[in-house]
Amino acid sequence: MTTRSPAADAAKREKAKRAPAKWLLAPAVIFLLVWMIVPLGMTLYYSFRNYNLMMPTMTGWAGITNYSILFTDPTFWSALKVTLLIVLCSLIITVGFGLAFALLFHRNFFGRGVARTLAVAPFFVMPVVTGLIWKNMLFHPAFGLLAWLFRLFGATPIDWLAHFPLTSIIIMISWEWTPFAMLVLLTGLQSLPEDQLEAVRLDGANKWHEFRHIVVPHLGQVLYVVVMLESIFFLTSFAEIYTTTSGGPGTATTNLPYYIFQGTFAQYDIGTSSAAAIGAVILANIFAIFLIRFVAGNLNAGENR
Amino acid sequence: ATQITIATVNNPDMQTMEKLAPAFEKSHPDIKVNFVTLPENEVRQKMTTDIATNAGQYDALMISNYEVPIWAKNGWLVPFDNVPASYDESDMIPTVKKALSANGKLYAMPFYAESSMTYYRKDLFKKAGLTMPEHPKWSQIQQFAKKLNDPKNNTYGICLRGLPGWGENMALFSTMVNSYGGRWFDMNWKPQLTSSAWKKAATEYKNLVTKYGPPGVTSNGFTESETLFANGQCAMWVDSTVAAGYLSDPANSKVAKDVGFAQSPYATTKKGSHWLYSWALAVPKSSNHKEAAKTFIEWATSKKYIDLVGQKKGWVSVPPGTRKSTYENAEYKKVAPFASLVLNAIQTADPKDPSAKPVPYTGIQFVDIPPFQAIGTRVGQILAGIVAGQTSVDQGLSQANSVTKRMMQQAGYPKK
Amino acid sequence: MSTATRKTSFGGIALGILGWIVALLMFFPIAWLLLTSFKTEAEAFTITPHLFFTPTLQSFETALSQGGGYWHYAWNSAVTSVVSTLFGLVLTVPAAYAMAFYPSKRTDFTLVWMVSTKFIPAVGVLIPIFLVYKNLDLLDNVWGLIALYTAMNLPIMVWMVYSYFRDIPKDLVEAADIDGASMMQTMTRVILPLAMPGLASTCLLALILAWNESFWSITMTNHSAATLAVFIASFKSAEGLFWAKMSAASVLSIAPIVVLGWFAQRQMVRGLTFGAVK
Amino acid sequence: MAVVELSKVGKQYPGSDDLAVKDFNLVTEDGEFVVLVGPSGCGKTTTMRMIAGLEEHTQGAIKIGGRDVTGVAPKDRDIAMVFQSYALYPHMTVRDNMAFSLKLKKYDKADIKKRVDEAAEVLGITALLERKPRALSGGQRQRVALGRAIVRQPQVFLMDEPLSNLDAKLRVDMRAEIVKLHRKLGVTTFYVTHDQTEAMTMGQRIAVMKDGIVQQIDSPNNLYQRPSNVFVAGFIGTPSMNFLDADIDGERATGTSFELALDEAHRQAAGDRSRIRIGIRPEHLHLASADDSRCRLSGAVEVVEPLGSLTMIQVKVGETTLTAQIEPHQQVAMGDDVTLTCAPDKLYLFDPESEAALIGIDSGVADSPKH
Amino acid sequence: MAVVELSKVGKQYPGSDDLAVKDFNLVTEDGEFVVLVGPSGCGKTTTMRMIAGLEEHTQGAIKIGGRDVTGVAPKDRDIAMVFQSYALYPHMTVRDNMAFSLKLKKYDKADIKKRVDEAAEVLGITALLERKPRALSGGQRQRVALGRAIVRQPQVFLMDEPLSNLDAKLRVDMRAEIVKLHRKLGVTTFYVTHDQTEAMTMGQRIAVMKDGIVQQIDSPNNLYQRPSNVFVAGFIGTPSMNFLDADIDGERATGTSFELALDEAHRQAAGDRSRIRIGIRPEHLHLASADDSRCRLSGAVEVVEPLGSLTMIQVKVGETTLTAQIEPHQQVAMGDDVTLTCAPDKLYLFDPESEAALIGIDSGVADSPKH
Ligand SMILES: Nc1ncnc2c1ncn2[C@@H]1O[C@H](COP(=O)(O)OP(=O)(O)OP(=O)(O)O)[C@@H](O)[C@H]1O
Ligand SMILES: Nc1ncnc2c1ncn2[C@@H]1O[C@H](COP(=O)(O)OP(=O)(O)OP(=O)(O)O)[C@@H](O)[C@H]1O
Ligand SMILES: [Mg+2]
Ligand SMILES: [Mg+2]
Repeated sequence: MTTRSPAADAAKREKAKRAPAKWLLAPAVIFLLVWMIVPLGMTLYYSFRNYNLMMPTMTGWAGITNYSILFTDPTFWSALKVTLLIVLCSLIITVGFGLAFALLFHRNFFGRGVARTLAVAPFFVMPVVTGLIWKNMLFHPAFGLLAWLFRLFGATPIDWLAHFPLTSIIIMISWEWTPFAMLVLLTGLQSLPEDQLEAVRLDGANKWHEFRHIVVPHLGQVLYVVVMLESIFFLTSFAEIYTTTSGGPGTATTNLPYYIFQGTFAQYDIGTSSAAAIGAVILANIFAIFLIRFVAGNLNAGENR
Repeated sequence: ATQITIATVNNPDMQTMEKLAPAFEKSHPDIKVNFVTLPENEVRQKMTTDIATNAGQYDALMISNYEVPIWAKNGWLVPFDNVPASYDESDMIPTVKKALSANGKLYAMPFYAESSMTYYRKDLFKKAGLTMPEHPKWSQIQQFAKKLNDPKNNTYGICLRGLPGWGENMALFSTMVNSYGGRWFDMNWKPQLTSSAWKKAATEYKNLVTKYGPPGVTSNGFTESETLFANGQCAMWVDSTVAAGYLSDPANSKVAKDVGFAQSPYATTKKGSHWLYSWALAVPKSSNHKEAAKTFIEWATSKKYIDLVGQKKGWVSVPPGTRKSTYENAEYKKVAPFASLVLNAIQTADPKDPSAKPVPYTGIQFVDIPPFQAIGTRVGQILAGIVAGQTSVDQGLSQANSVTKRMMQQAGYPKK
Repeated sequence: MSTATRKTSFGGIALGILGWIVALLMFFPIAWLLLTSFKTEAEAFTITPHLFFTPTLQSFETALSQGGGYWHYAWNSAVTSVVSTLFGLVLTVPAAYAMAFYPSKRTDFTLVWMVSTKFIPAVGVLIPIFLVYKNLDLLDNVWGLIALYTAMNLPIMVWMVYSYFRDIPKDLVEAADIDGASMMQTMTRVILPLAMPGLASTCLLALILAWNESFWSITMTNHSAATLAVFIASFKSAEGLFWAKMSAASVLSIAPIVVLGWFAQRQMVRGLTFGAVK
Repeated sequence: MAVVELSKVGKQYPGSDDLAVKDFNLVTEDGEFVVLVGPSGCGKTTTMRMIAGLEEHTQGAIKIGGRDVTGVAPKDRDIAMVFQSYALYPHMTVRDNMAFSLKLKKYDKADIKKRVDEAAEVLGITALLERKPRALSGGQRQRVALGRAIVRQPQVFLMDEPLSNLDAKLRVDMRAEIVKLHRKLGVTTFYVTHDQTEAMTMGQRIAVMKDGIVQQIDSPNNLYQRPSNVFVAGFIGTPSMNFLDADIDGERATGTSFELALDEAHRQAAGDRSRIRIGIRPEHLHLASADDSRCRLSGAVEVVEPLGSLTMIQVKVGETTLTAQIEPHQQVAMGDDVTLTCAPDKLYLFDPESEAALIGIDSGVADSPKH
Repeated sequence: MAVVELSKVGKQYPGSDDLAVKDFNLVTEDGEFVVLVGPSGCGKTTTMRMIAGLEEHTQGAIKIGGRDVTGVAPKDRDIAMVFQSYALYPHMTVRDNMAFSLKLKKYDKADIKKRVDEAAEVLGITALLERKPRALSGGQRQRVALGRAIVRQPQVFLMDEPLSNLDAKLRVDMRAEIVKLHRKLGVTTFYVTHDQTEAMTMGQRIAVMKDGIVQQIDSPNNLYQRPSNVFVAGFIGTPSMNFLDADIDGERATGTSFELALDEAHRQAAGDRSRIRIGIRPEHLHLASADDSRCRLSGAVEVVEPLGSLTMIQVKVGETTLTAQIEPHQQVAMGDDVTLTCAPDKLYLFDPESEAALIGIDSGVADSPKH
């Protein structure tokens, strides 16, 4: 017989109780593990190799050459900046508008169902099509609708993609993703316990207080999901850039994914691209940790048990 | 039956080929043809990944004279050694054939070929009392553009490619640089982008497109410019010779009657002032059906095929620039008043001697080395940045120069 | 005096109007696309937009027959997105359940790890995955694409479902425990119904992401497994600008998912307030 | 500090055919303490919610401080409410929960702290101030909910069973504190409880509801002594009143195995009815001593419940089971045959048809001034 | 139908320093009805949750039916529980809520229907069966929660304040129904309540807890008559016992403005202590008639609470305020000076230091056999 402290015993039992949970978790974890570890491992490996698709003869270990090439490339750093700009601006816009729209569509008004349906539609549109619509039909300085509007009011049409390339990209991304934020937040609003709202109203809260002190904390968890997911997509946004500006003019809209893309498909330099991919992963993880530490700390309070 | 898969670019000529493929299948019942048709960039990516990783998904590839020599050198392509006599290799336009060969062997069959030339609106010129010389200079072009620019009525002086890309704005711009006496590299592979020829060309180019060009020029590639011209919004346009047929076809073009043709403009030298480009079909080493693929390619690039297109689609639509016989064909000459101009351009474009100064590379509007695609793309973006006013000409070019230097180093140049 | 009519106050009406303005603005680009798809090429490509024109189905006819036919791509899109979403769900629900209701110290880490895998840009792992697929003979294979999409969406699905599960009061799970429900039964009969709106949004998201994915489908398929993203891509050609045709193709490509989305979003915002917990 | 007026107030929940509350009429005095009682589901909470404005009344009108509050948002009614379901803010600590309304009103920080600390002290939750609600027991949560209301000085207090989850001792303390608070602030208060003692001791007036309809609004003593009908008589008082149907036979009322003498007042009240319903409270039934022949009910003891300070017995008299409250020292066992007696002036009479009261009792105790 | 054994069971919540429950020892009899009482936050719910397996006990061992259930999942313990927070399934109708456990056990459809209908009948919620919980009043929800438990025949019932939101009358009915059910099924039951009457009438044994520690487990009568310490004495009985500290002076105990005679038994119990704490229940204090000089407490009346069947008064005796229960007809007014008396055999004595009981009372009433 071993003598263990009862508390340790309880902890063990607690663990035993969670045992089936492990089995529930296992399939997803294993699947992802295989899916991510293998390519990631290969990427890591290539990042230390000389590997250019167009130059099959150039092989062998590269040491940290790929990384040094990467870090001395000013475009890499500007891509980093562009990436962060896209993420931050789009996040602020989509979450802000998403929240506002969610609150708006949470209210009852005439034809709300239809209006909501129309408002969420952009999210269902393929990014490629989004690019086509905006580039050709809206932003186009000659044939675009915006240009027409400008002319209508006597202004000179703006060549959006040339003169405000990053803004244009952010506008497109935000157009696409605001409905997503709205939809998720709306779902979150549905589960807000009515009695808390009532309590806060009796406590003399106006709409803003209600929103600030009850709705936002309650939405905390959901908001967190939105921020997290959107960060993912914004960090890796590609199709919008690819179909409209192709990273330009100059490198104004070259973000990290597009940078890697160019490395892979213009230079065919898998080695350096892999190094950049590893860089992206590291950036992403910094981002994730930041989100989890800081954002979660503030927002997680809404949990409801 | 043997199934062969062909990766092609979705240009109109290739689409015609896809539509006519059943005729081939009928005459070759043991071969079935599948097409993977995608835009140029996508298909190039797919083909490169496939061939470089030896995945063997495709049996025939539609590639250009940029890839052919490089890929051939990498040992990725199967040479066309014993072409049947009926194919009549000697009918091929020599410059094109040369551009598709490496080490004296032909590695791809030209499907079509193009050079560049100047399109202009005869009606507008006439109204303004101007005449387009047979072989205009860039300075003349500028004067014309200035006179003809009329944004109020949605007519612009000149349309030029502004869309970044090594095959887009850089194709045109490289020919401009060449004609100003510039070159990409000196004989030691040192980038020459800060030379005065580059600066002059860039200033001229920027001047033209920003002052007399349509708005949003940085998103105009070949396609967009062609549409603009066909829509009657450009007084002039310097671009590929393939557009000639399209613009002369009233079905597509509002200006079919009024389109005029001239040689590509030059500045200080005519060398390298017009490009040479060809889409050609090649068979990758990784293919499992090389013979069937060759059979198909030989059919698709044959005289017979050209005749077939002529019959089915009309003679304006036949793939141009590959065979001398096409240009001798009376029917073609009838519908293509530009034929001799085009033939001349193609025949005089010499990739081996693209610049007034000596160069270590082949290629007029590109440099036929692996890293060029990336360099061209990046420099193209910088050029767009210059046009968009993000950077000055000097700054942009020096940035482009250092980018080029970096990439050349990365790719191991200068080679011993 | 009945007071039940208070709801139609001035502020209410103003907000209603605002709601409609928002809806119309957001939808406008799509409406424009739709409009364009019914125009002729000439009408589509004009400096002054045509609002009134005789609609024609011509563009749709061309679009439908392009590249071996629309339906082939649509079918592939449907299969890959639906099946990958189902696979995702099967993997997600148990995992999220375990994390939400049996959290351990590692739960947070697991979540972060899962999500961090999503931060890798697709191009970064393209060559490795391409090589793996080549060796497994999964190139241009619907199942290969499904596996890819499942993996691609899994972290997101887990994360979302997890957060919805966390919203469910724990005492309901306890009540089910006491009622003798097995883990499975608790999940299917208590948790899932309660998390229904959340699950619906998650599935919809996964479906949309899979449907709209273009990078992988373009690089990993040729024809037999090609999805609508490839179909759309084939319209970007050097042939000239055919806005009407392109619009028609775009409309055809987004229509199924938009329609589905509309139905689903009604389901997800159906509203479910917890009246049971004191 | 406001008069609340309910006139013909009614509520129909959407999707329901019946009215949850019907024709509620009440004008409070300024600073009055009104208790609502009634069976579960009778509409107490609904009434409170209508006063608070959380639920639109579908009929009638509500005035607070003379102002018609129809359409006035809850926050503008200046009302504090203790919710039956607590409705604590899960993401805030106990302190923040309590301080929240004050913060919204931009009270001084120090003032807020003082008030919250005071209230917490009174409620015995000082030690819990920094916890989140989920780490509290049921009773602790309830006290926080109460605390959230009492830190304020609203026009009206609404308390929906605020003490239901507290133990007897704490409850008595809390009761005293609420009364003290009410005395201090003089805020008009509506108080729902199902605890008779609470209702009787706290309420200046008590409204007895049944199925959404107010049966009687009156002072506690009046309710006890002169209930308006059988329902109120049965509802007020624990254990509840015993009812016997009897035939009137001159001076006596007789039924199966019992016989009761009626005094003059009762005979008059009964009028010319030949059948009558008699109500007797358990505390007025005694084990018959010697031979008090005027009022006699005999039967077998069915249940004996010793409660310490007294013993409850149930005796089967005819078809009815009567509850009686006897002294603990009176030894009775199950199955014993006993005879119960009751003073004639402790009998309540009702009309058996309409169930309306005919006569009550007069214990001679007037309502003591309250609060 | 199972013996529940708790030996030295304790619980520490993570993140908390104190034990919520400590050293809980109890072996039930098969089919026993055990009531847990104690102040809010004393650990009643925690104890129930540990028995149910919803909360891991961090100390000691729990056996159900002889089997150590440590680590056994709640669903395998065959326990039915009424949650203090109801925990109804919001997406199910009342019927489905109640039928859920039976459906899981694959009962016959007809059987399920029968049972649910029966239980609903008993609980008076038949009309609500097709509603969703959110359309119910507080008391109705609570009855559904109760119904969900009673449709089953588990090994153990755990009921956490199942009647707290019901009115007195319904409560009495429900109480009777639970007792009847218990009698019928003989299921071992743990029952938390803060209602004294409930505890006293229903419990075969009552466990009195304070701060996580069990103070006494005993039959209701024993708790009333022989509480083990001051806390239990004060906790059991409403209104609660009065305490007076006194000096022992031969046969008498004296304090500020009072003097009590001690009988032999009490003197012996007090031993050689010179100071003693005396406990007197309100119901044992009477207004002094004539000159019963053996036991006398005088002071001014501070509060008069007429409760109908009796009147509660508070009298300031020295520094202490005593509560006394008098007959309603005894007219006393606030401010009156009165003298109270108490029979010597009704005095409880405690050690003032340890607060342990020295002697209780003997009302002569034995616990009646229950259930
Ligand atoms: N999740 C928790 N974390 C930390 N402390 C807790 C938690 N739940 C309860 N407690 C504390 O444990 C103690 C016992 O709580 P428990 O719920 O058992 O009380 P209770 O006897 O049921 O009280 P009540 O009658 O008020 O319901 C309380 O002081 C409470 O604050
Ligand atoms: N949201 C609702 N929809 C439909 N009916 C409802 C709703 N809320 C309450 N009811 C019904 O209205 C009646 C009155 O409910 P209310 O909550 O006012 O009762 P209550 O007097 O507070 O009861 P309790 O003492 O049980 O809390 C009940 O029959 C209840 O079932
Ligand atoms: Mg209620
Ligand atoms: Mg509790």
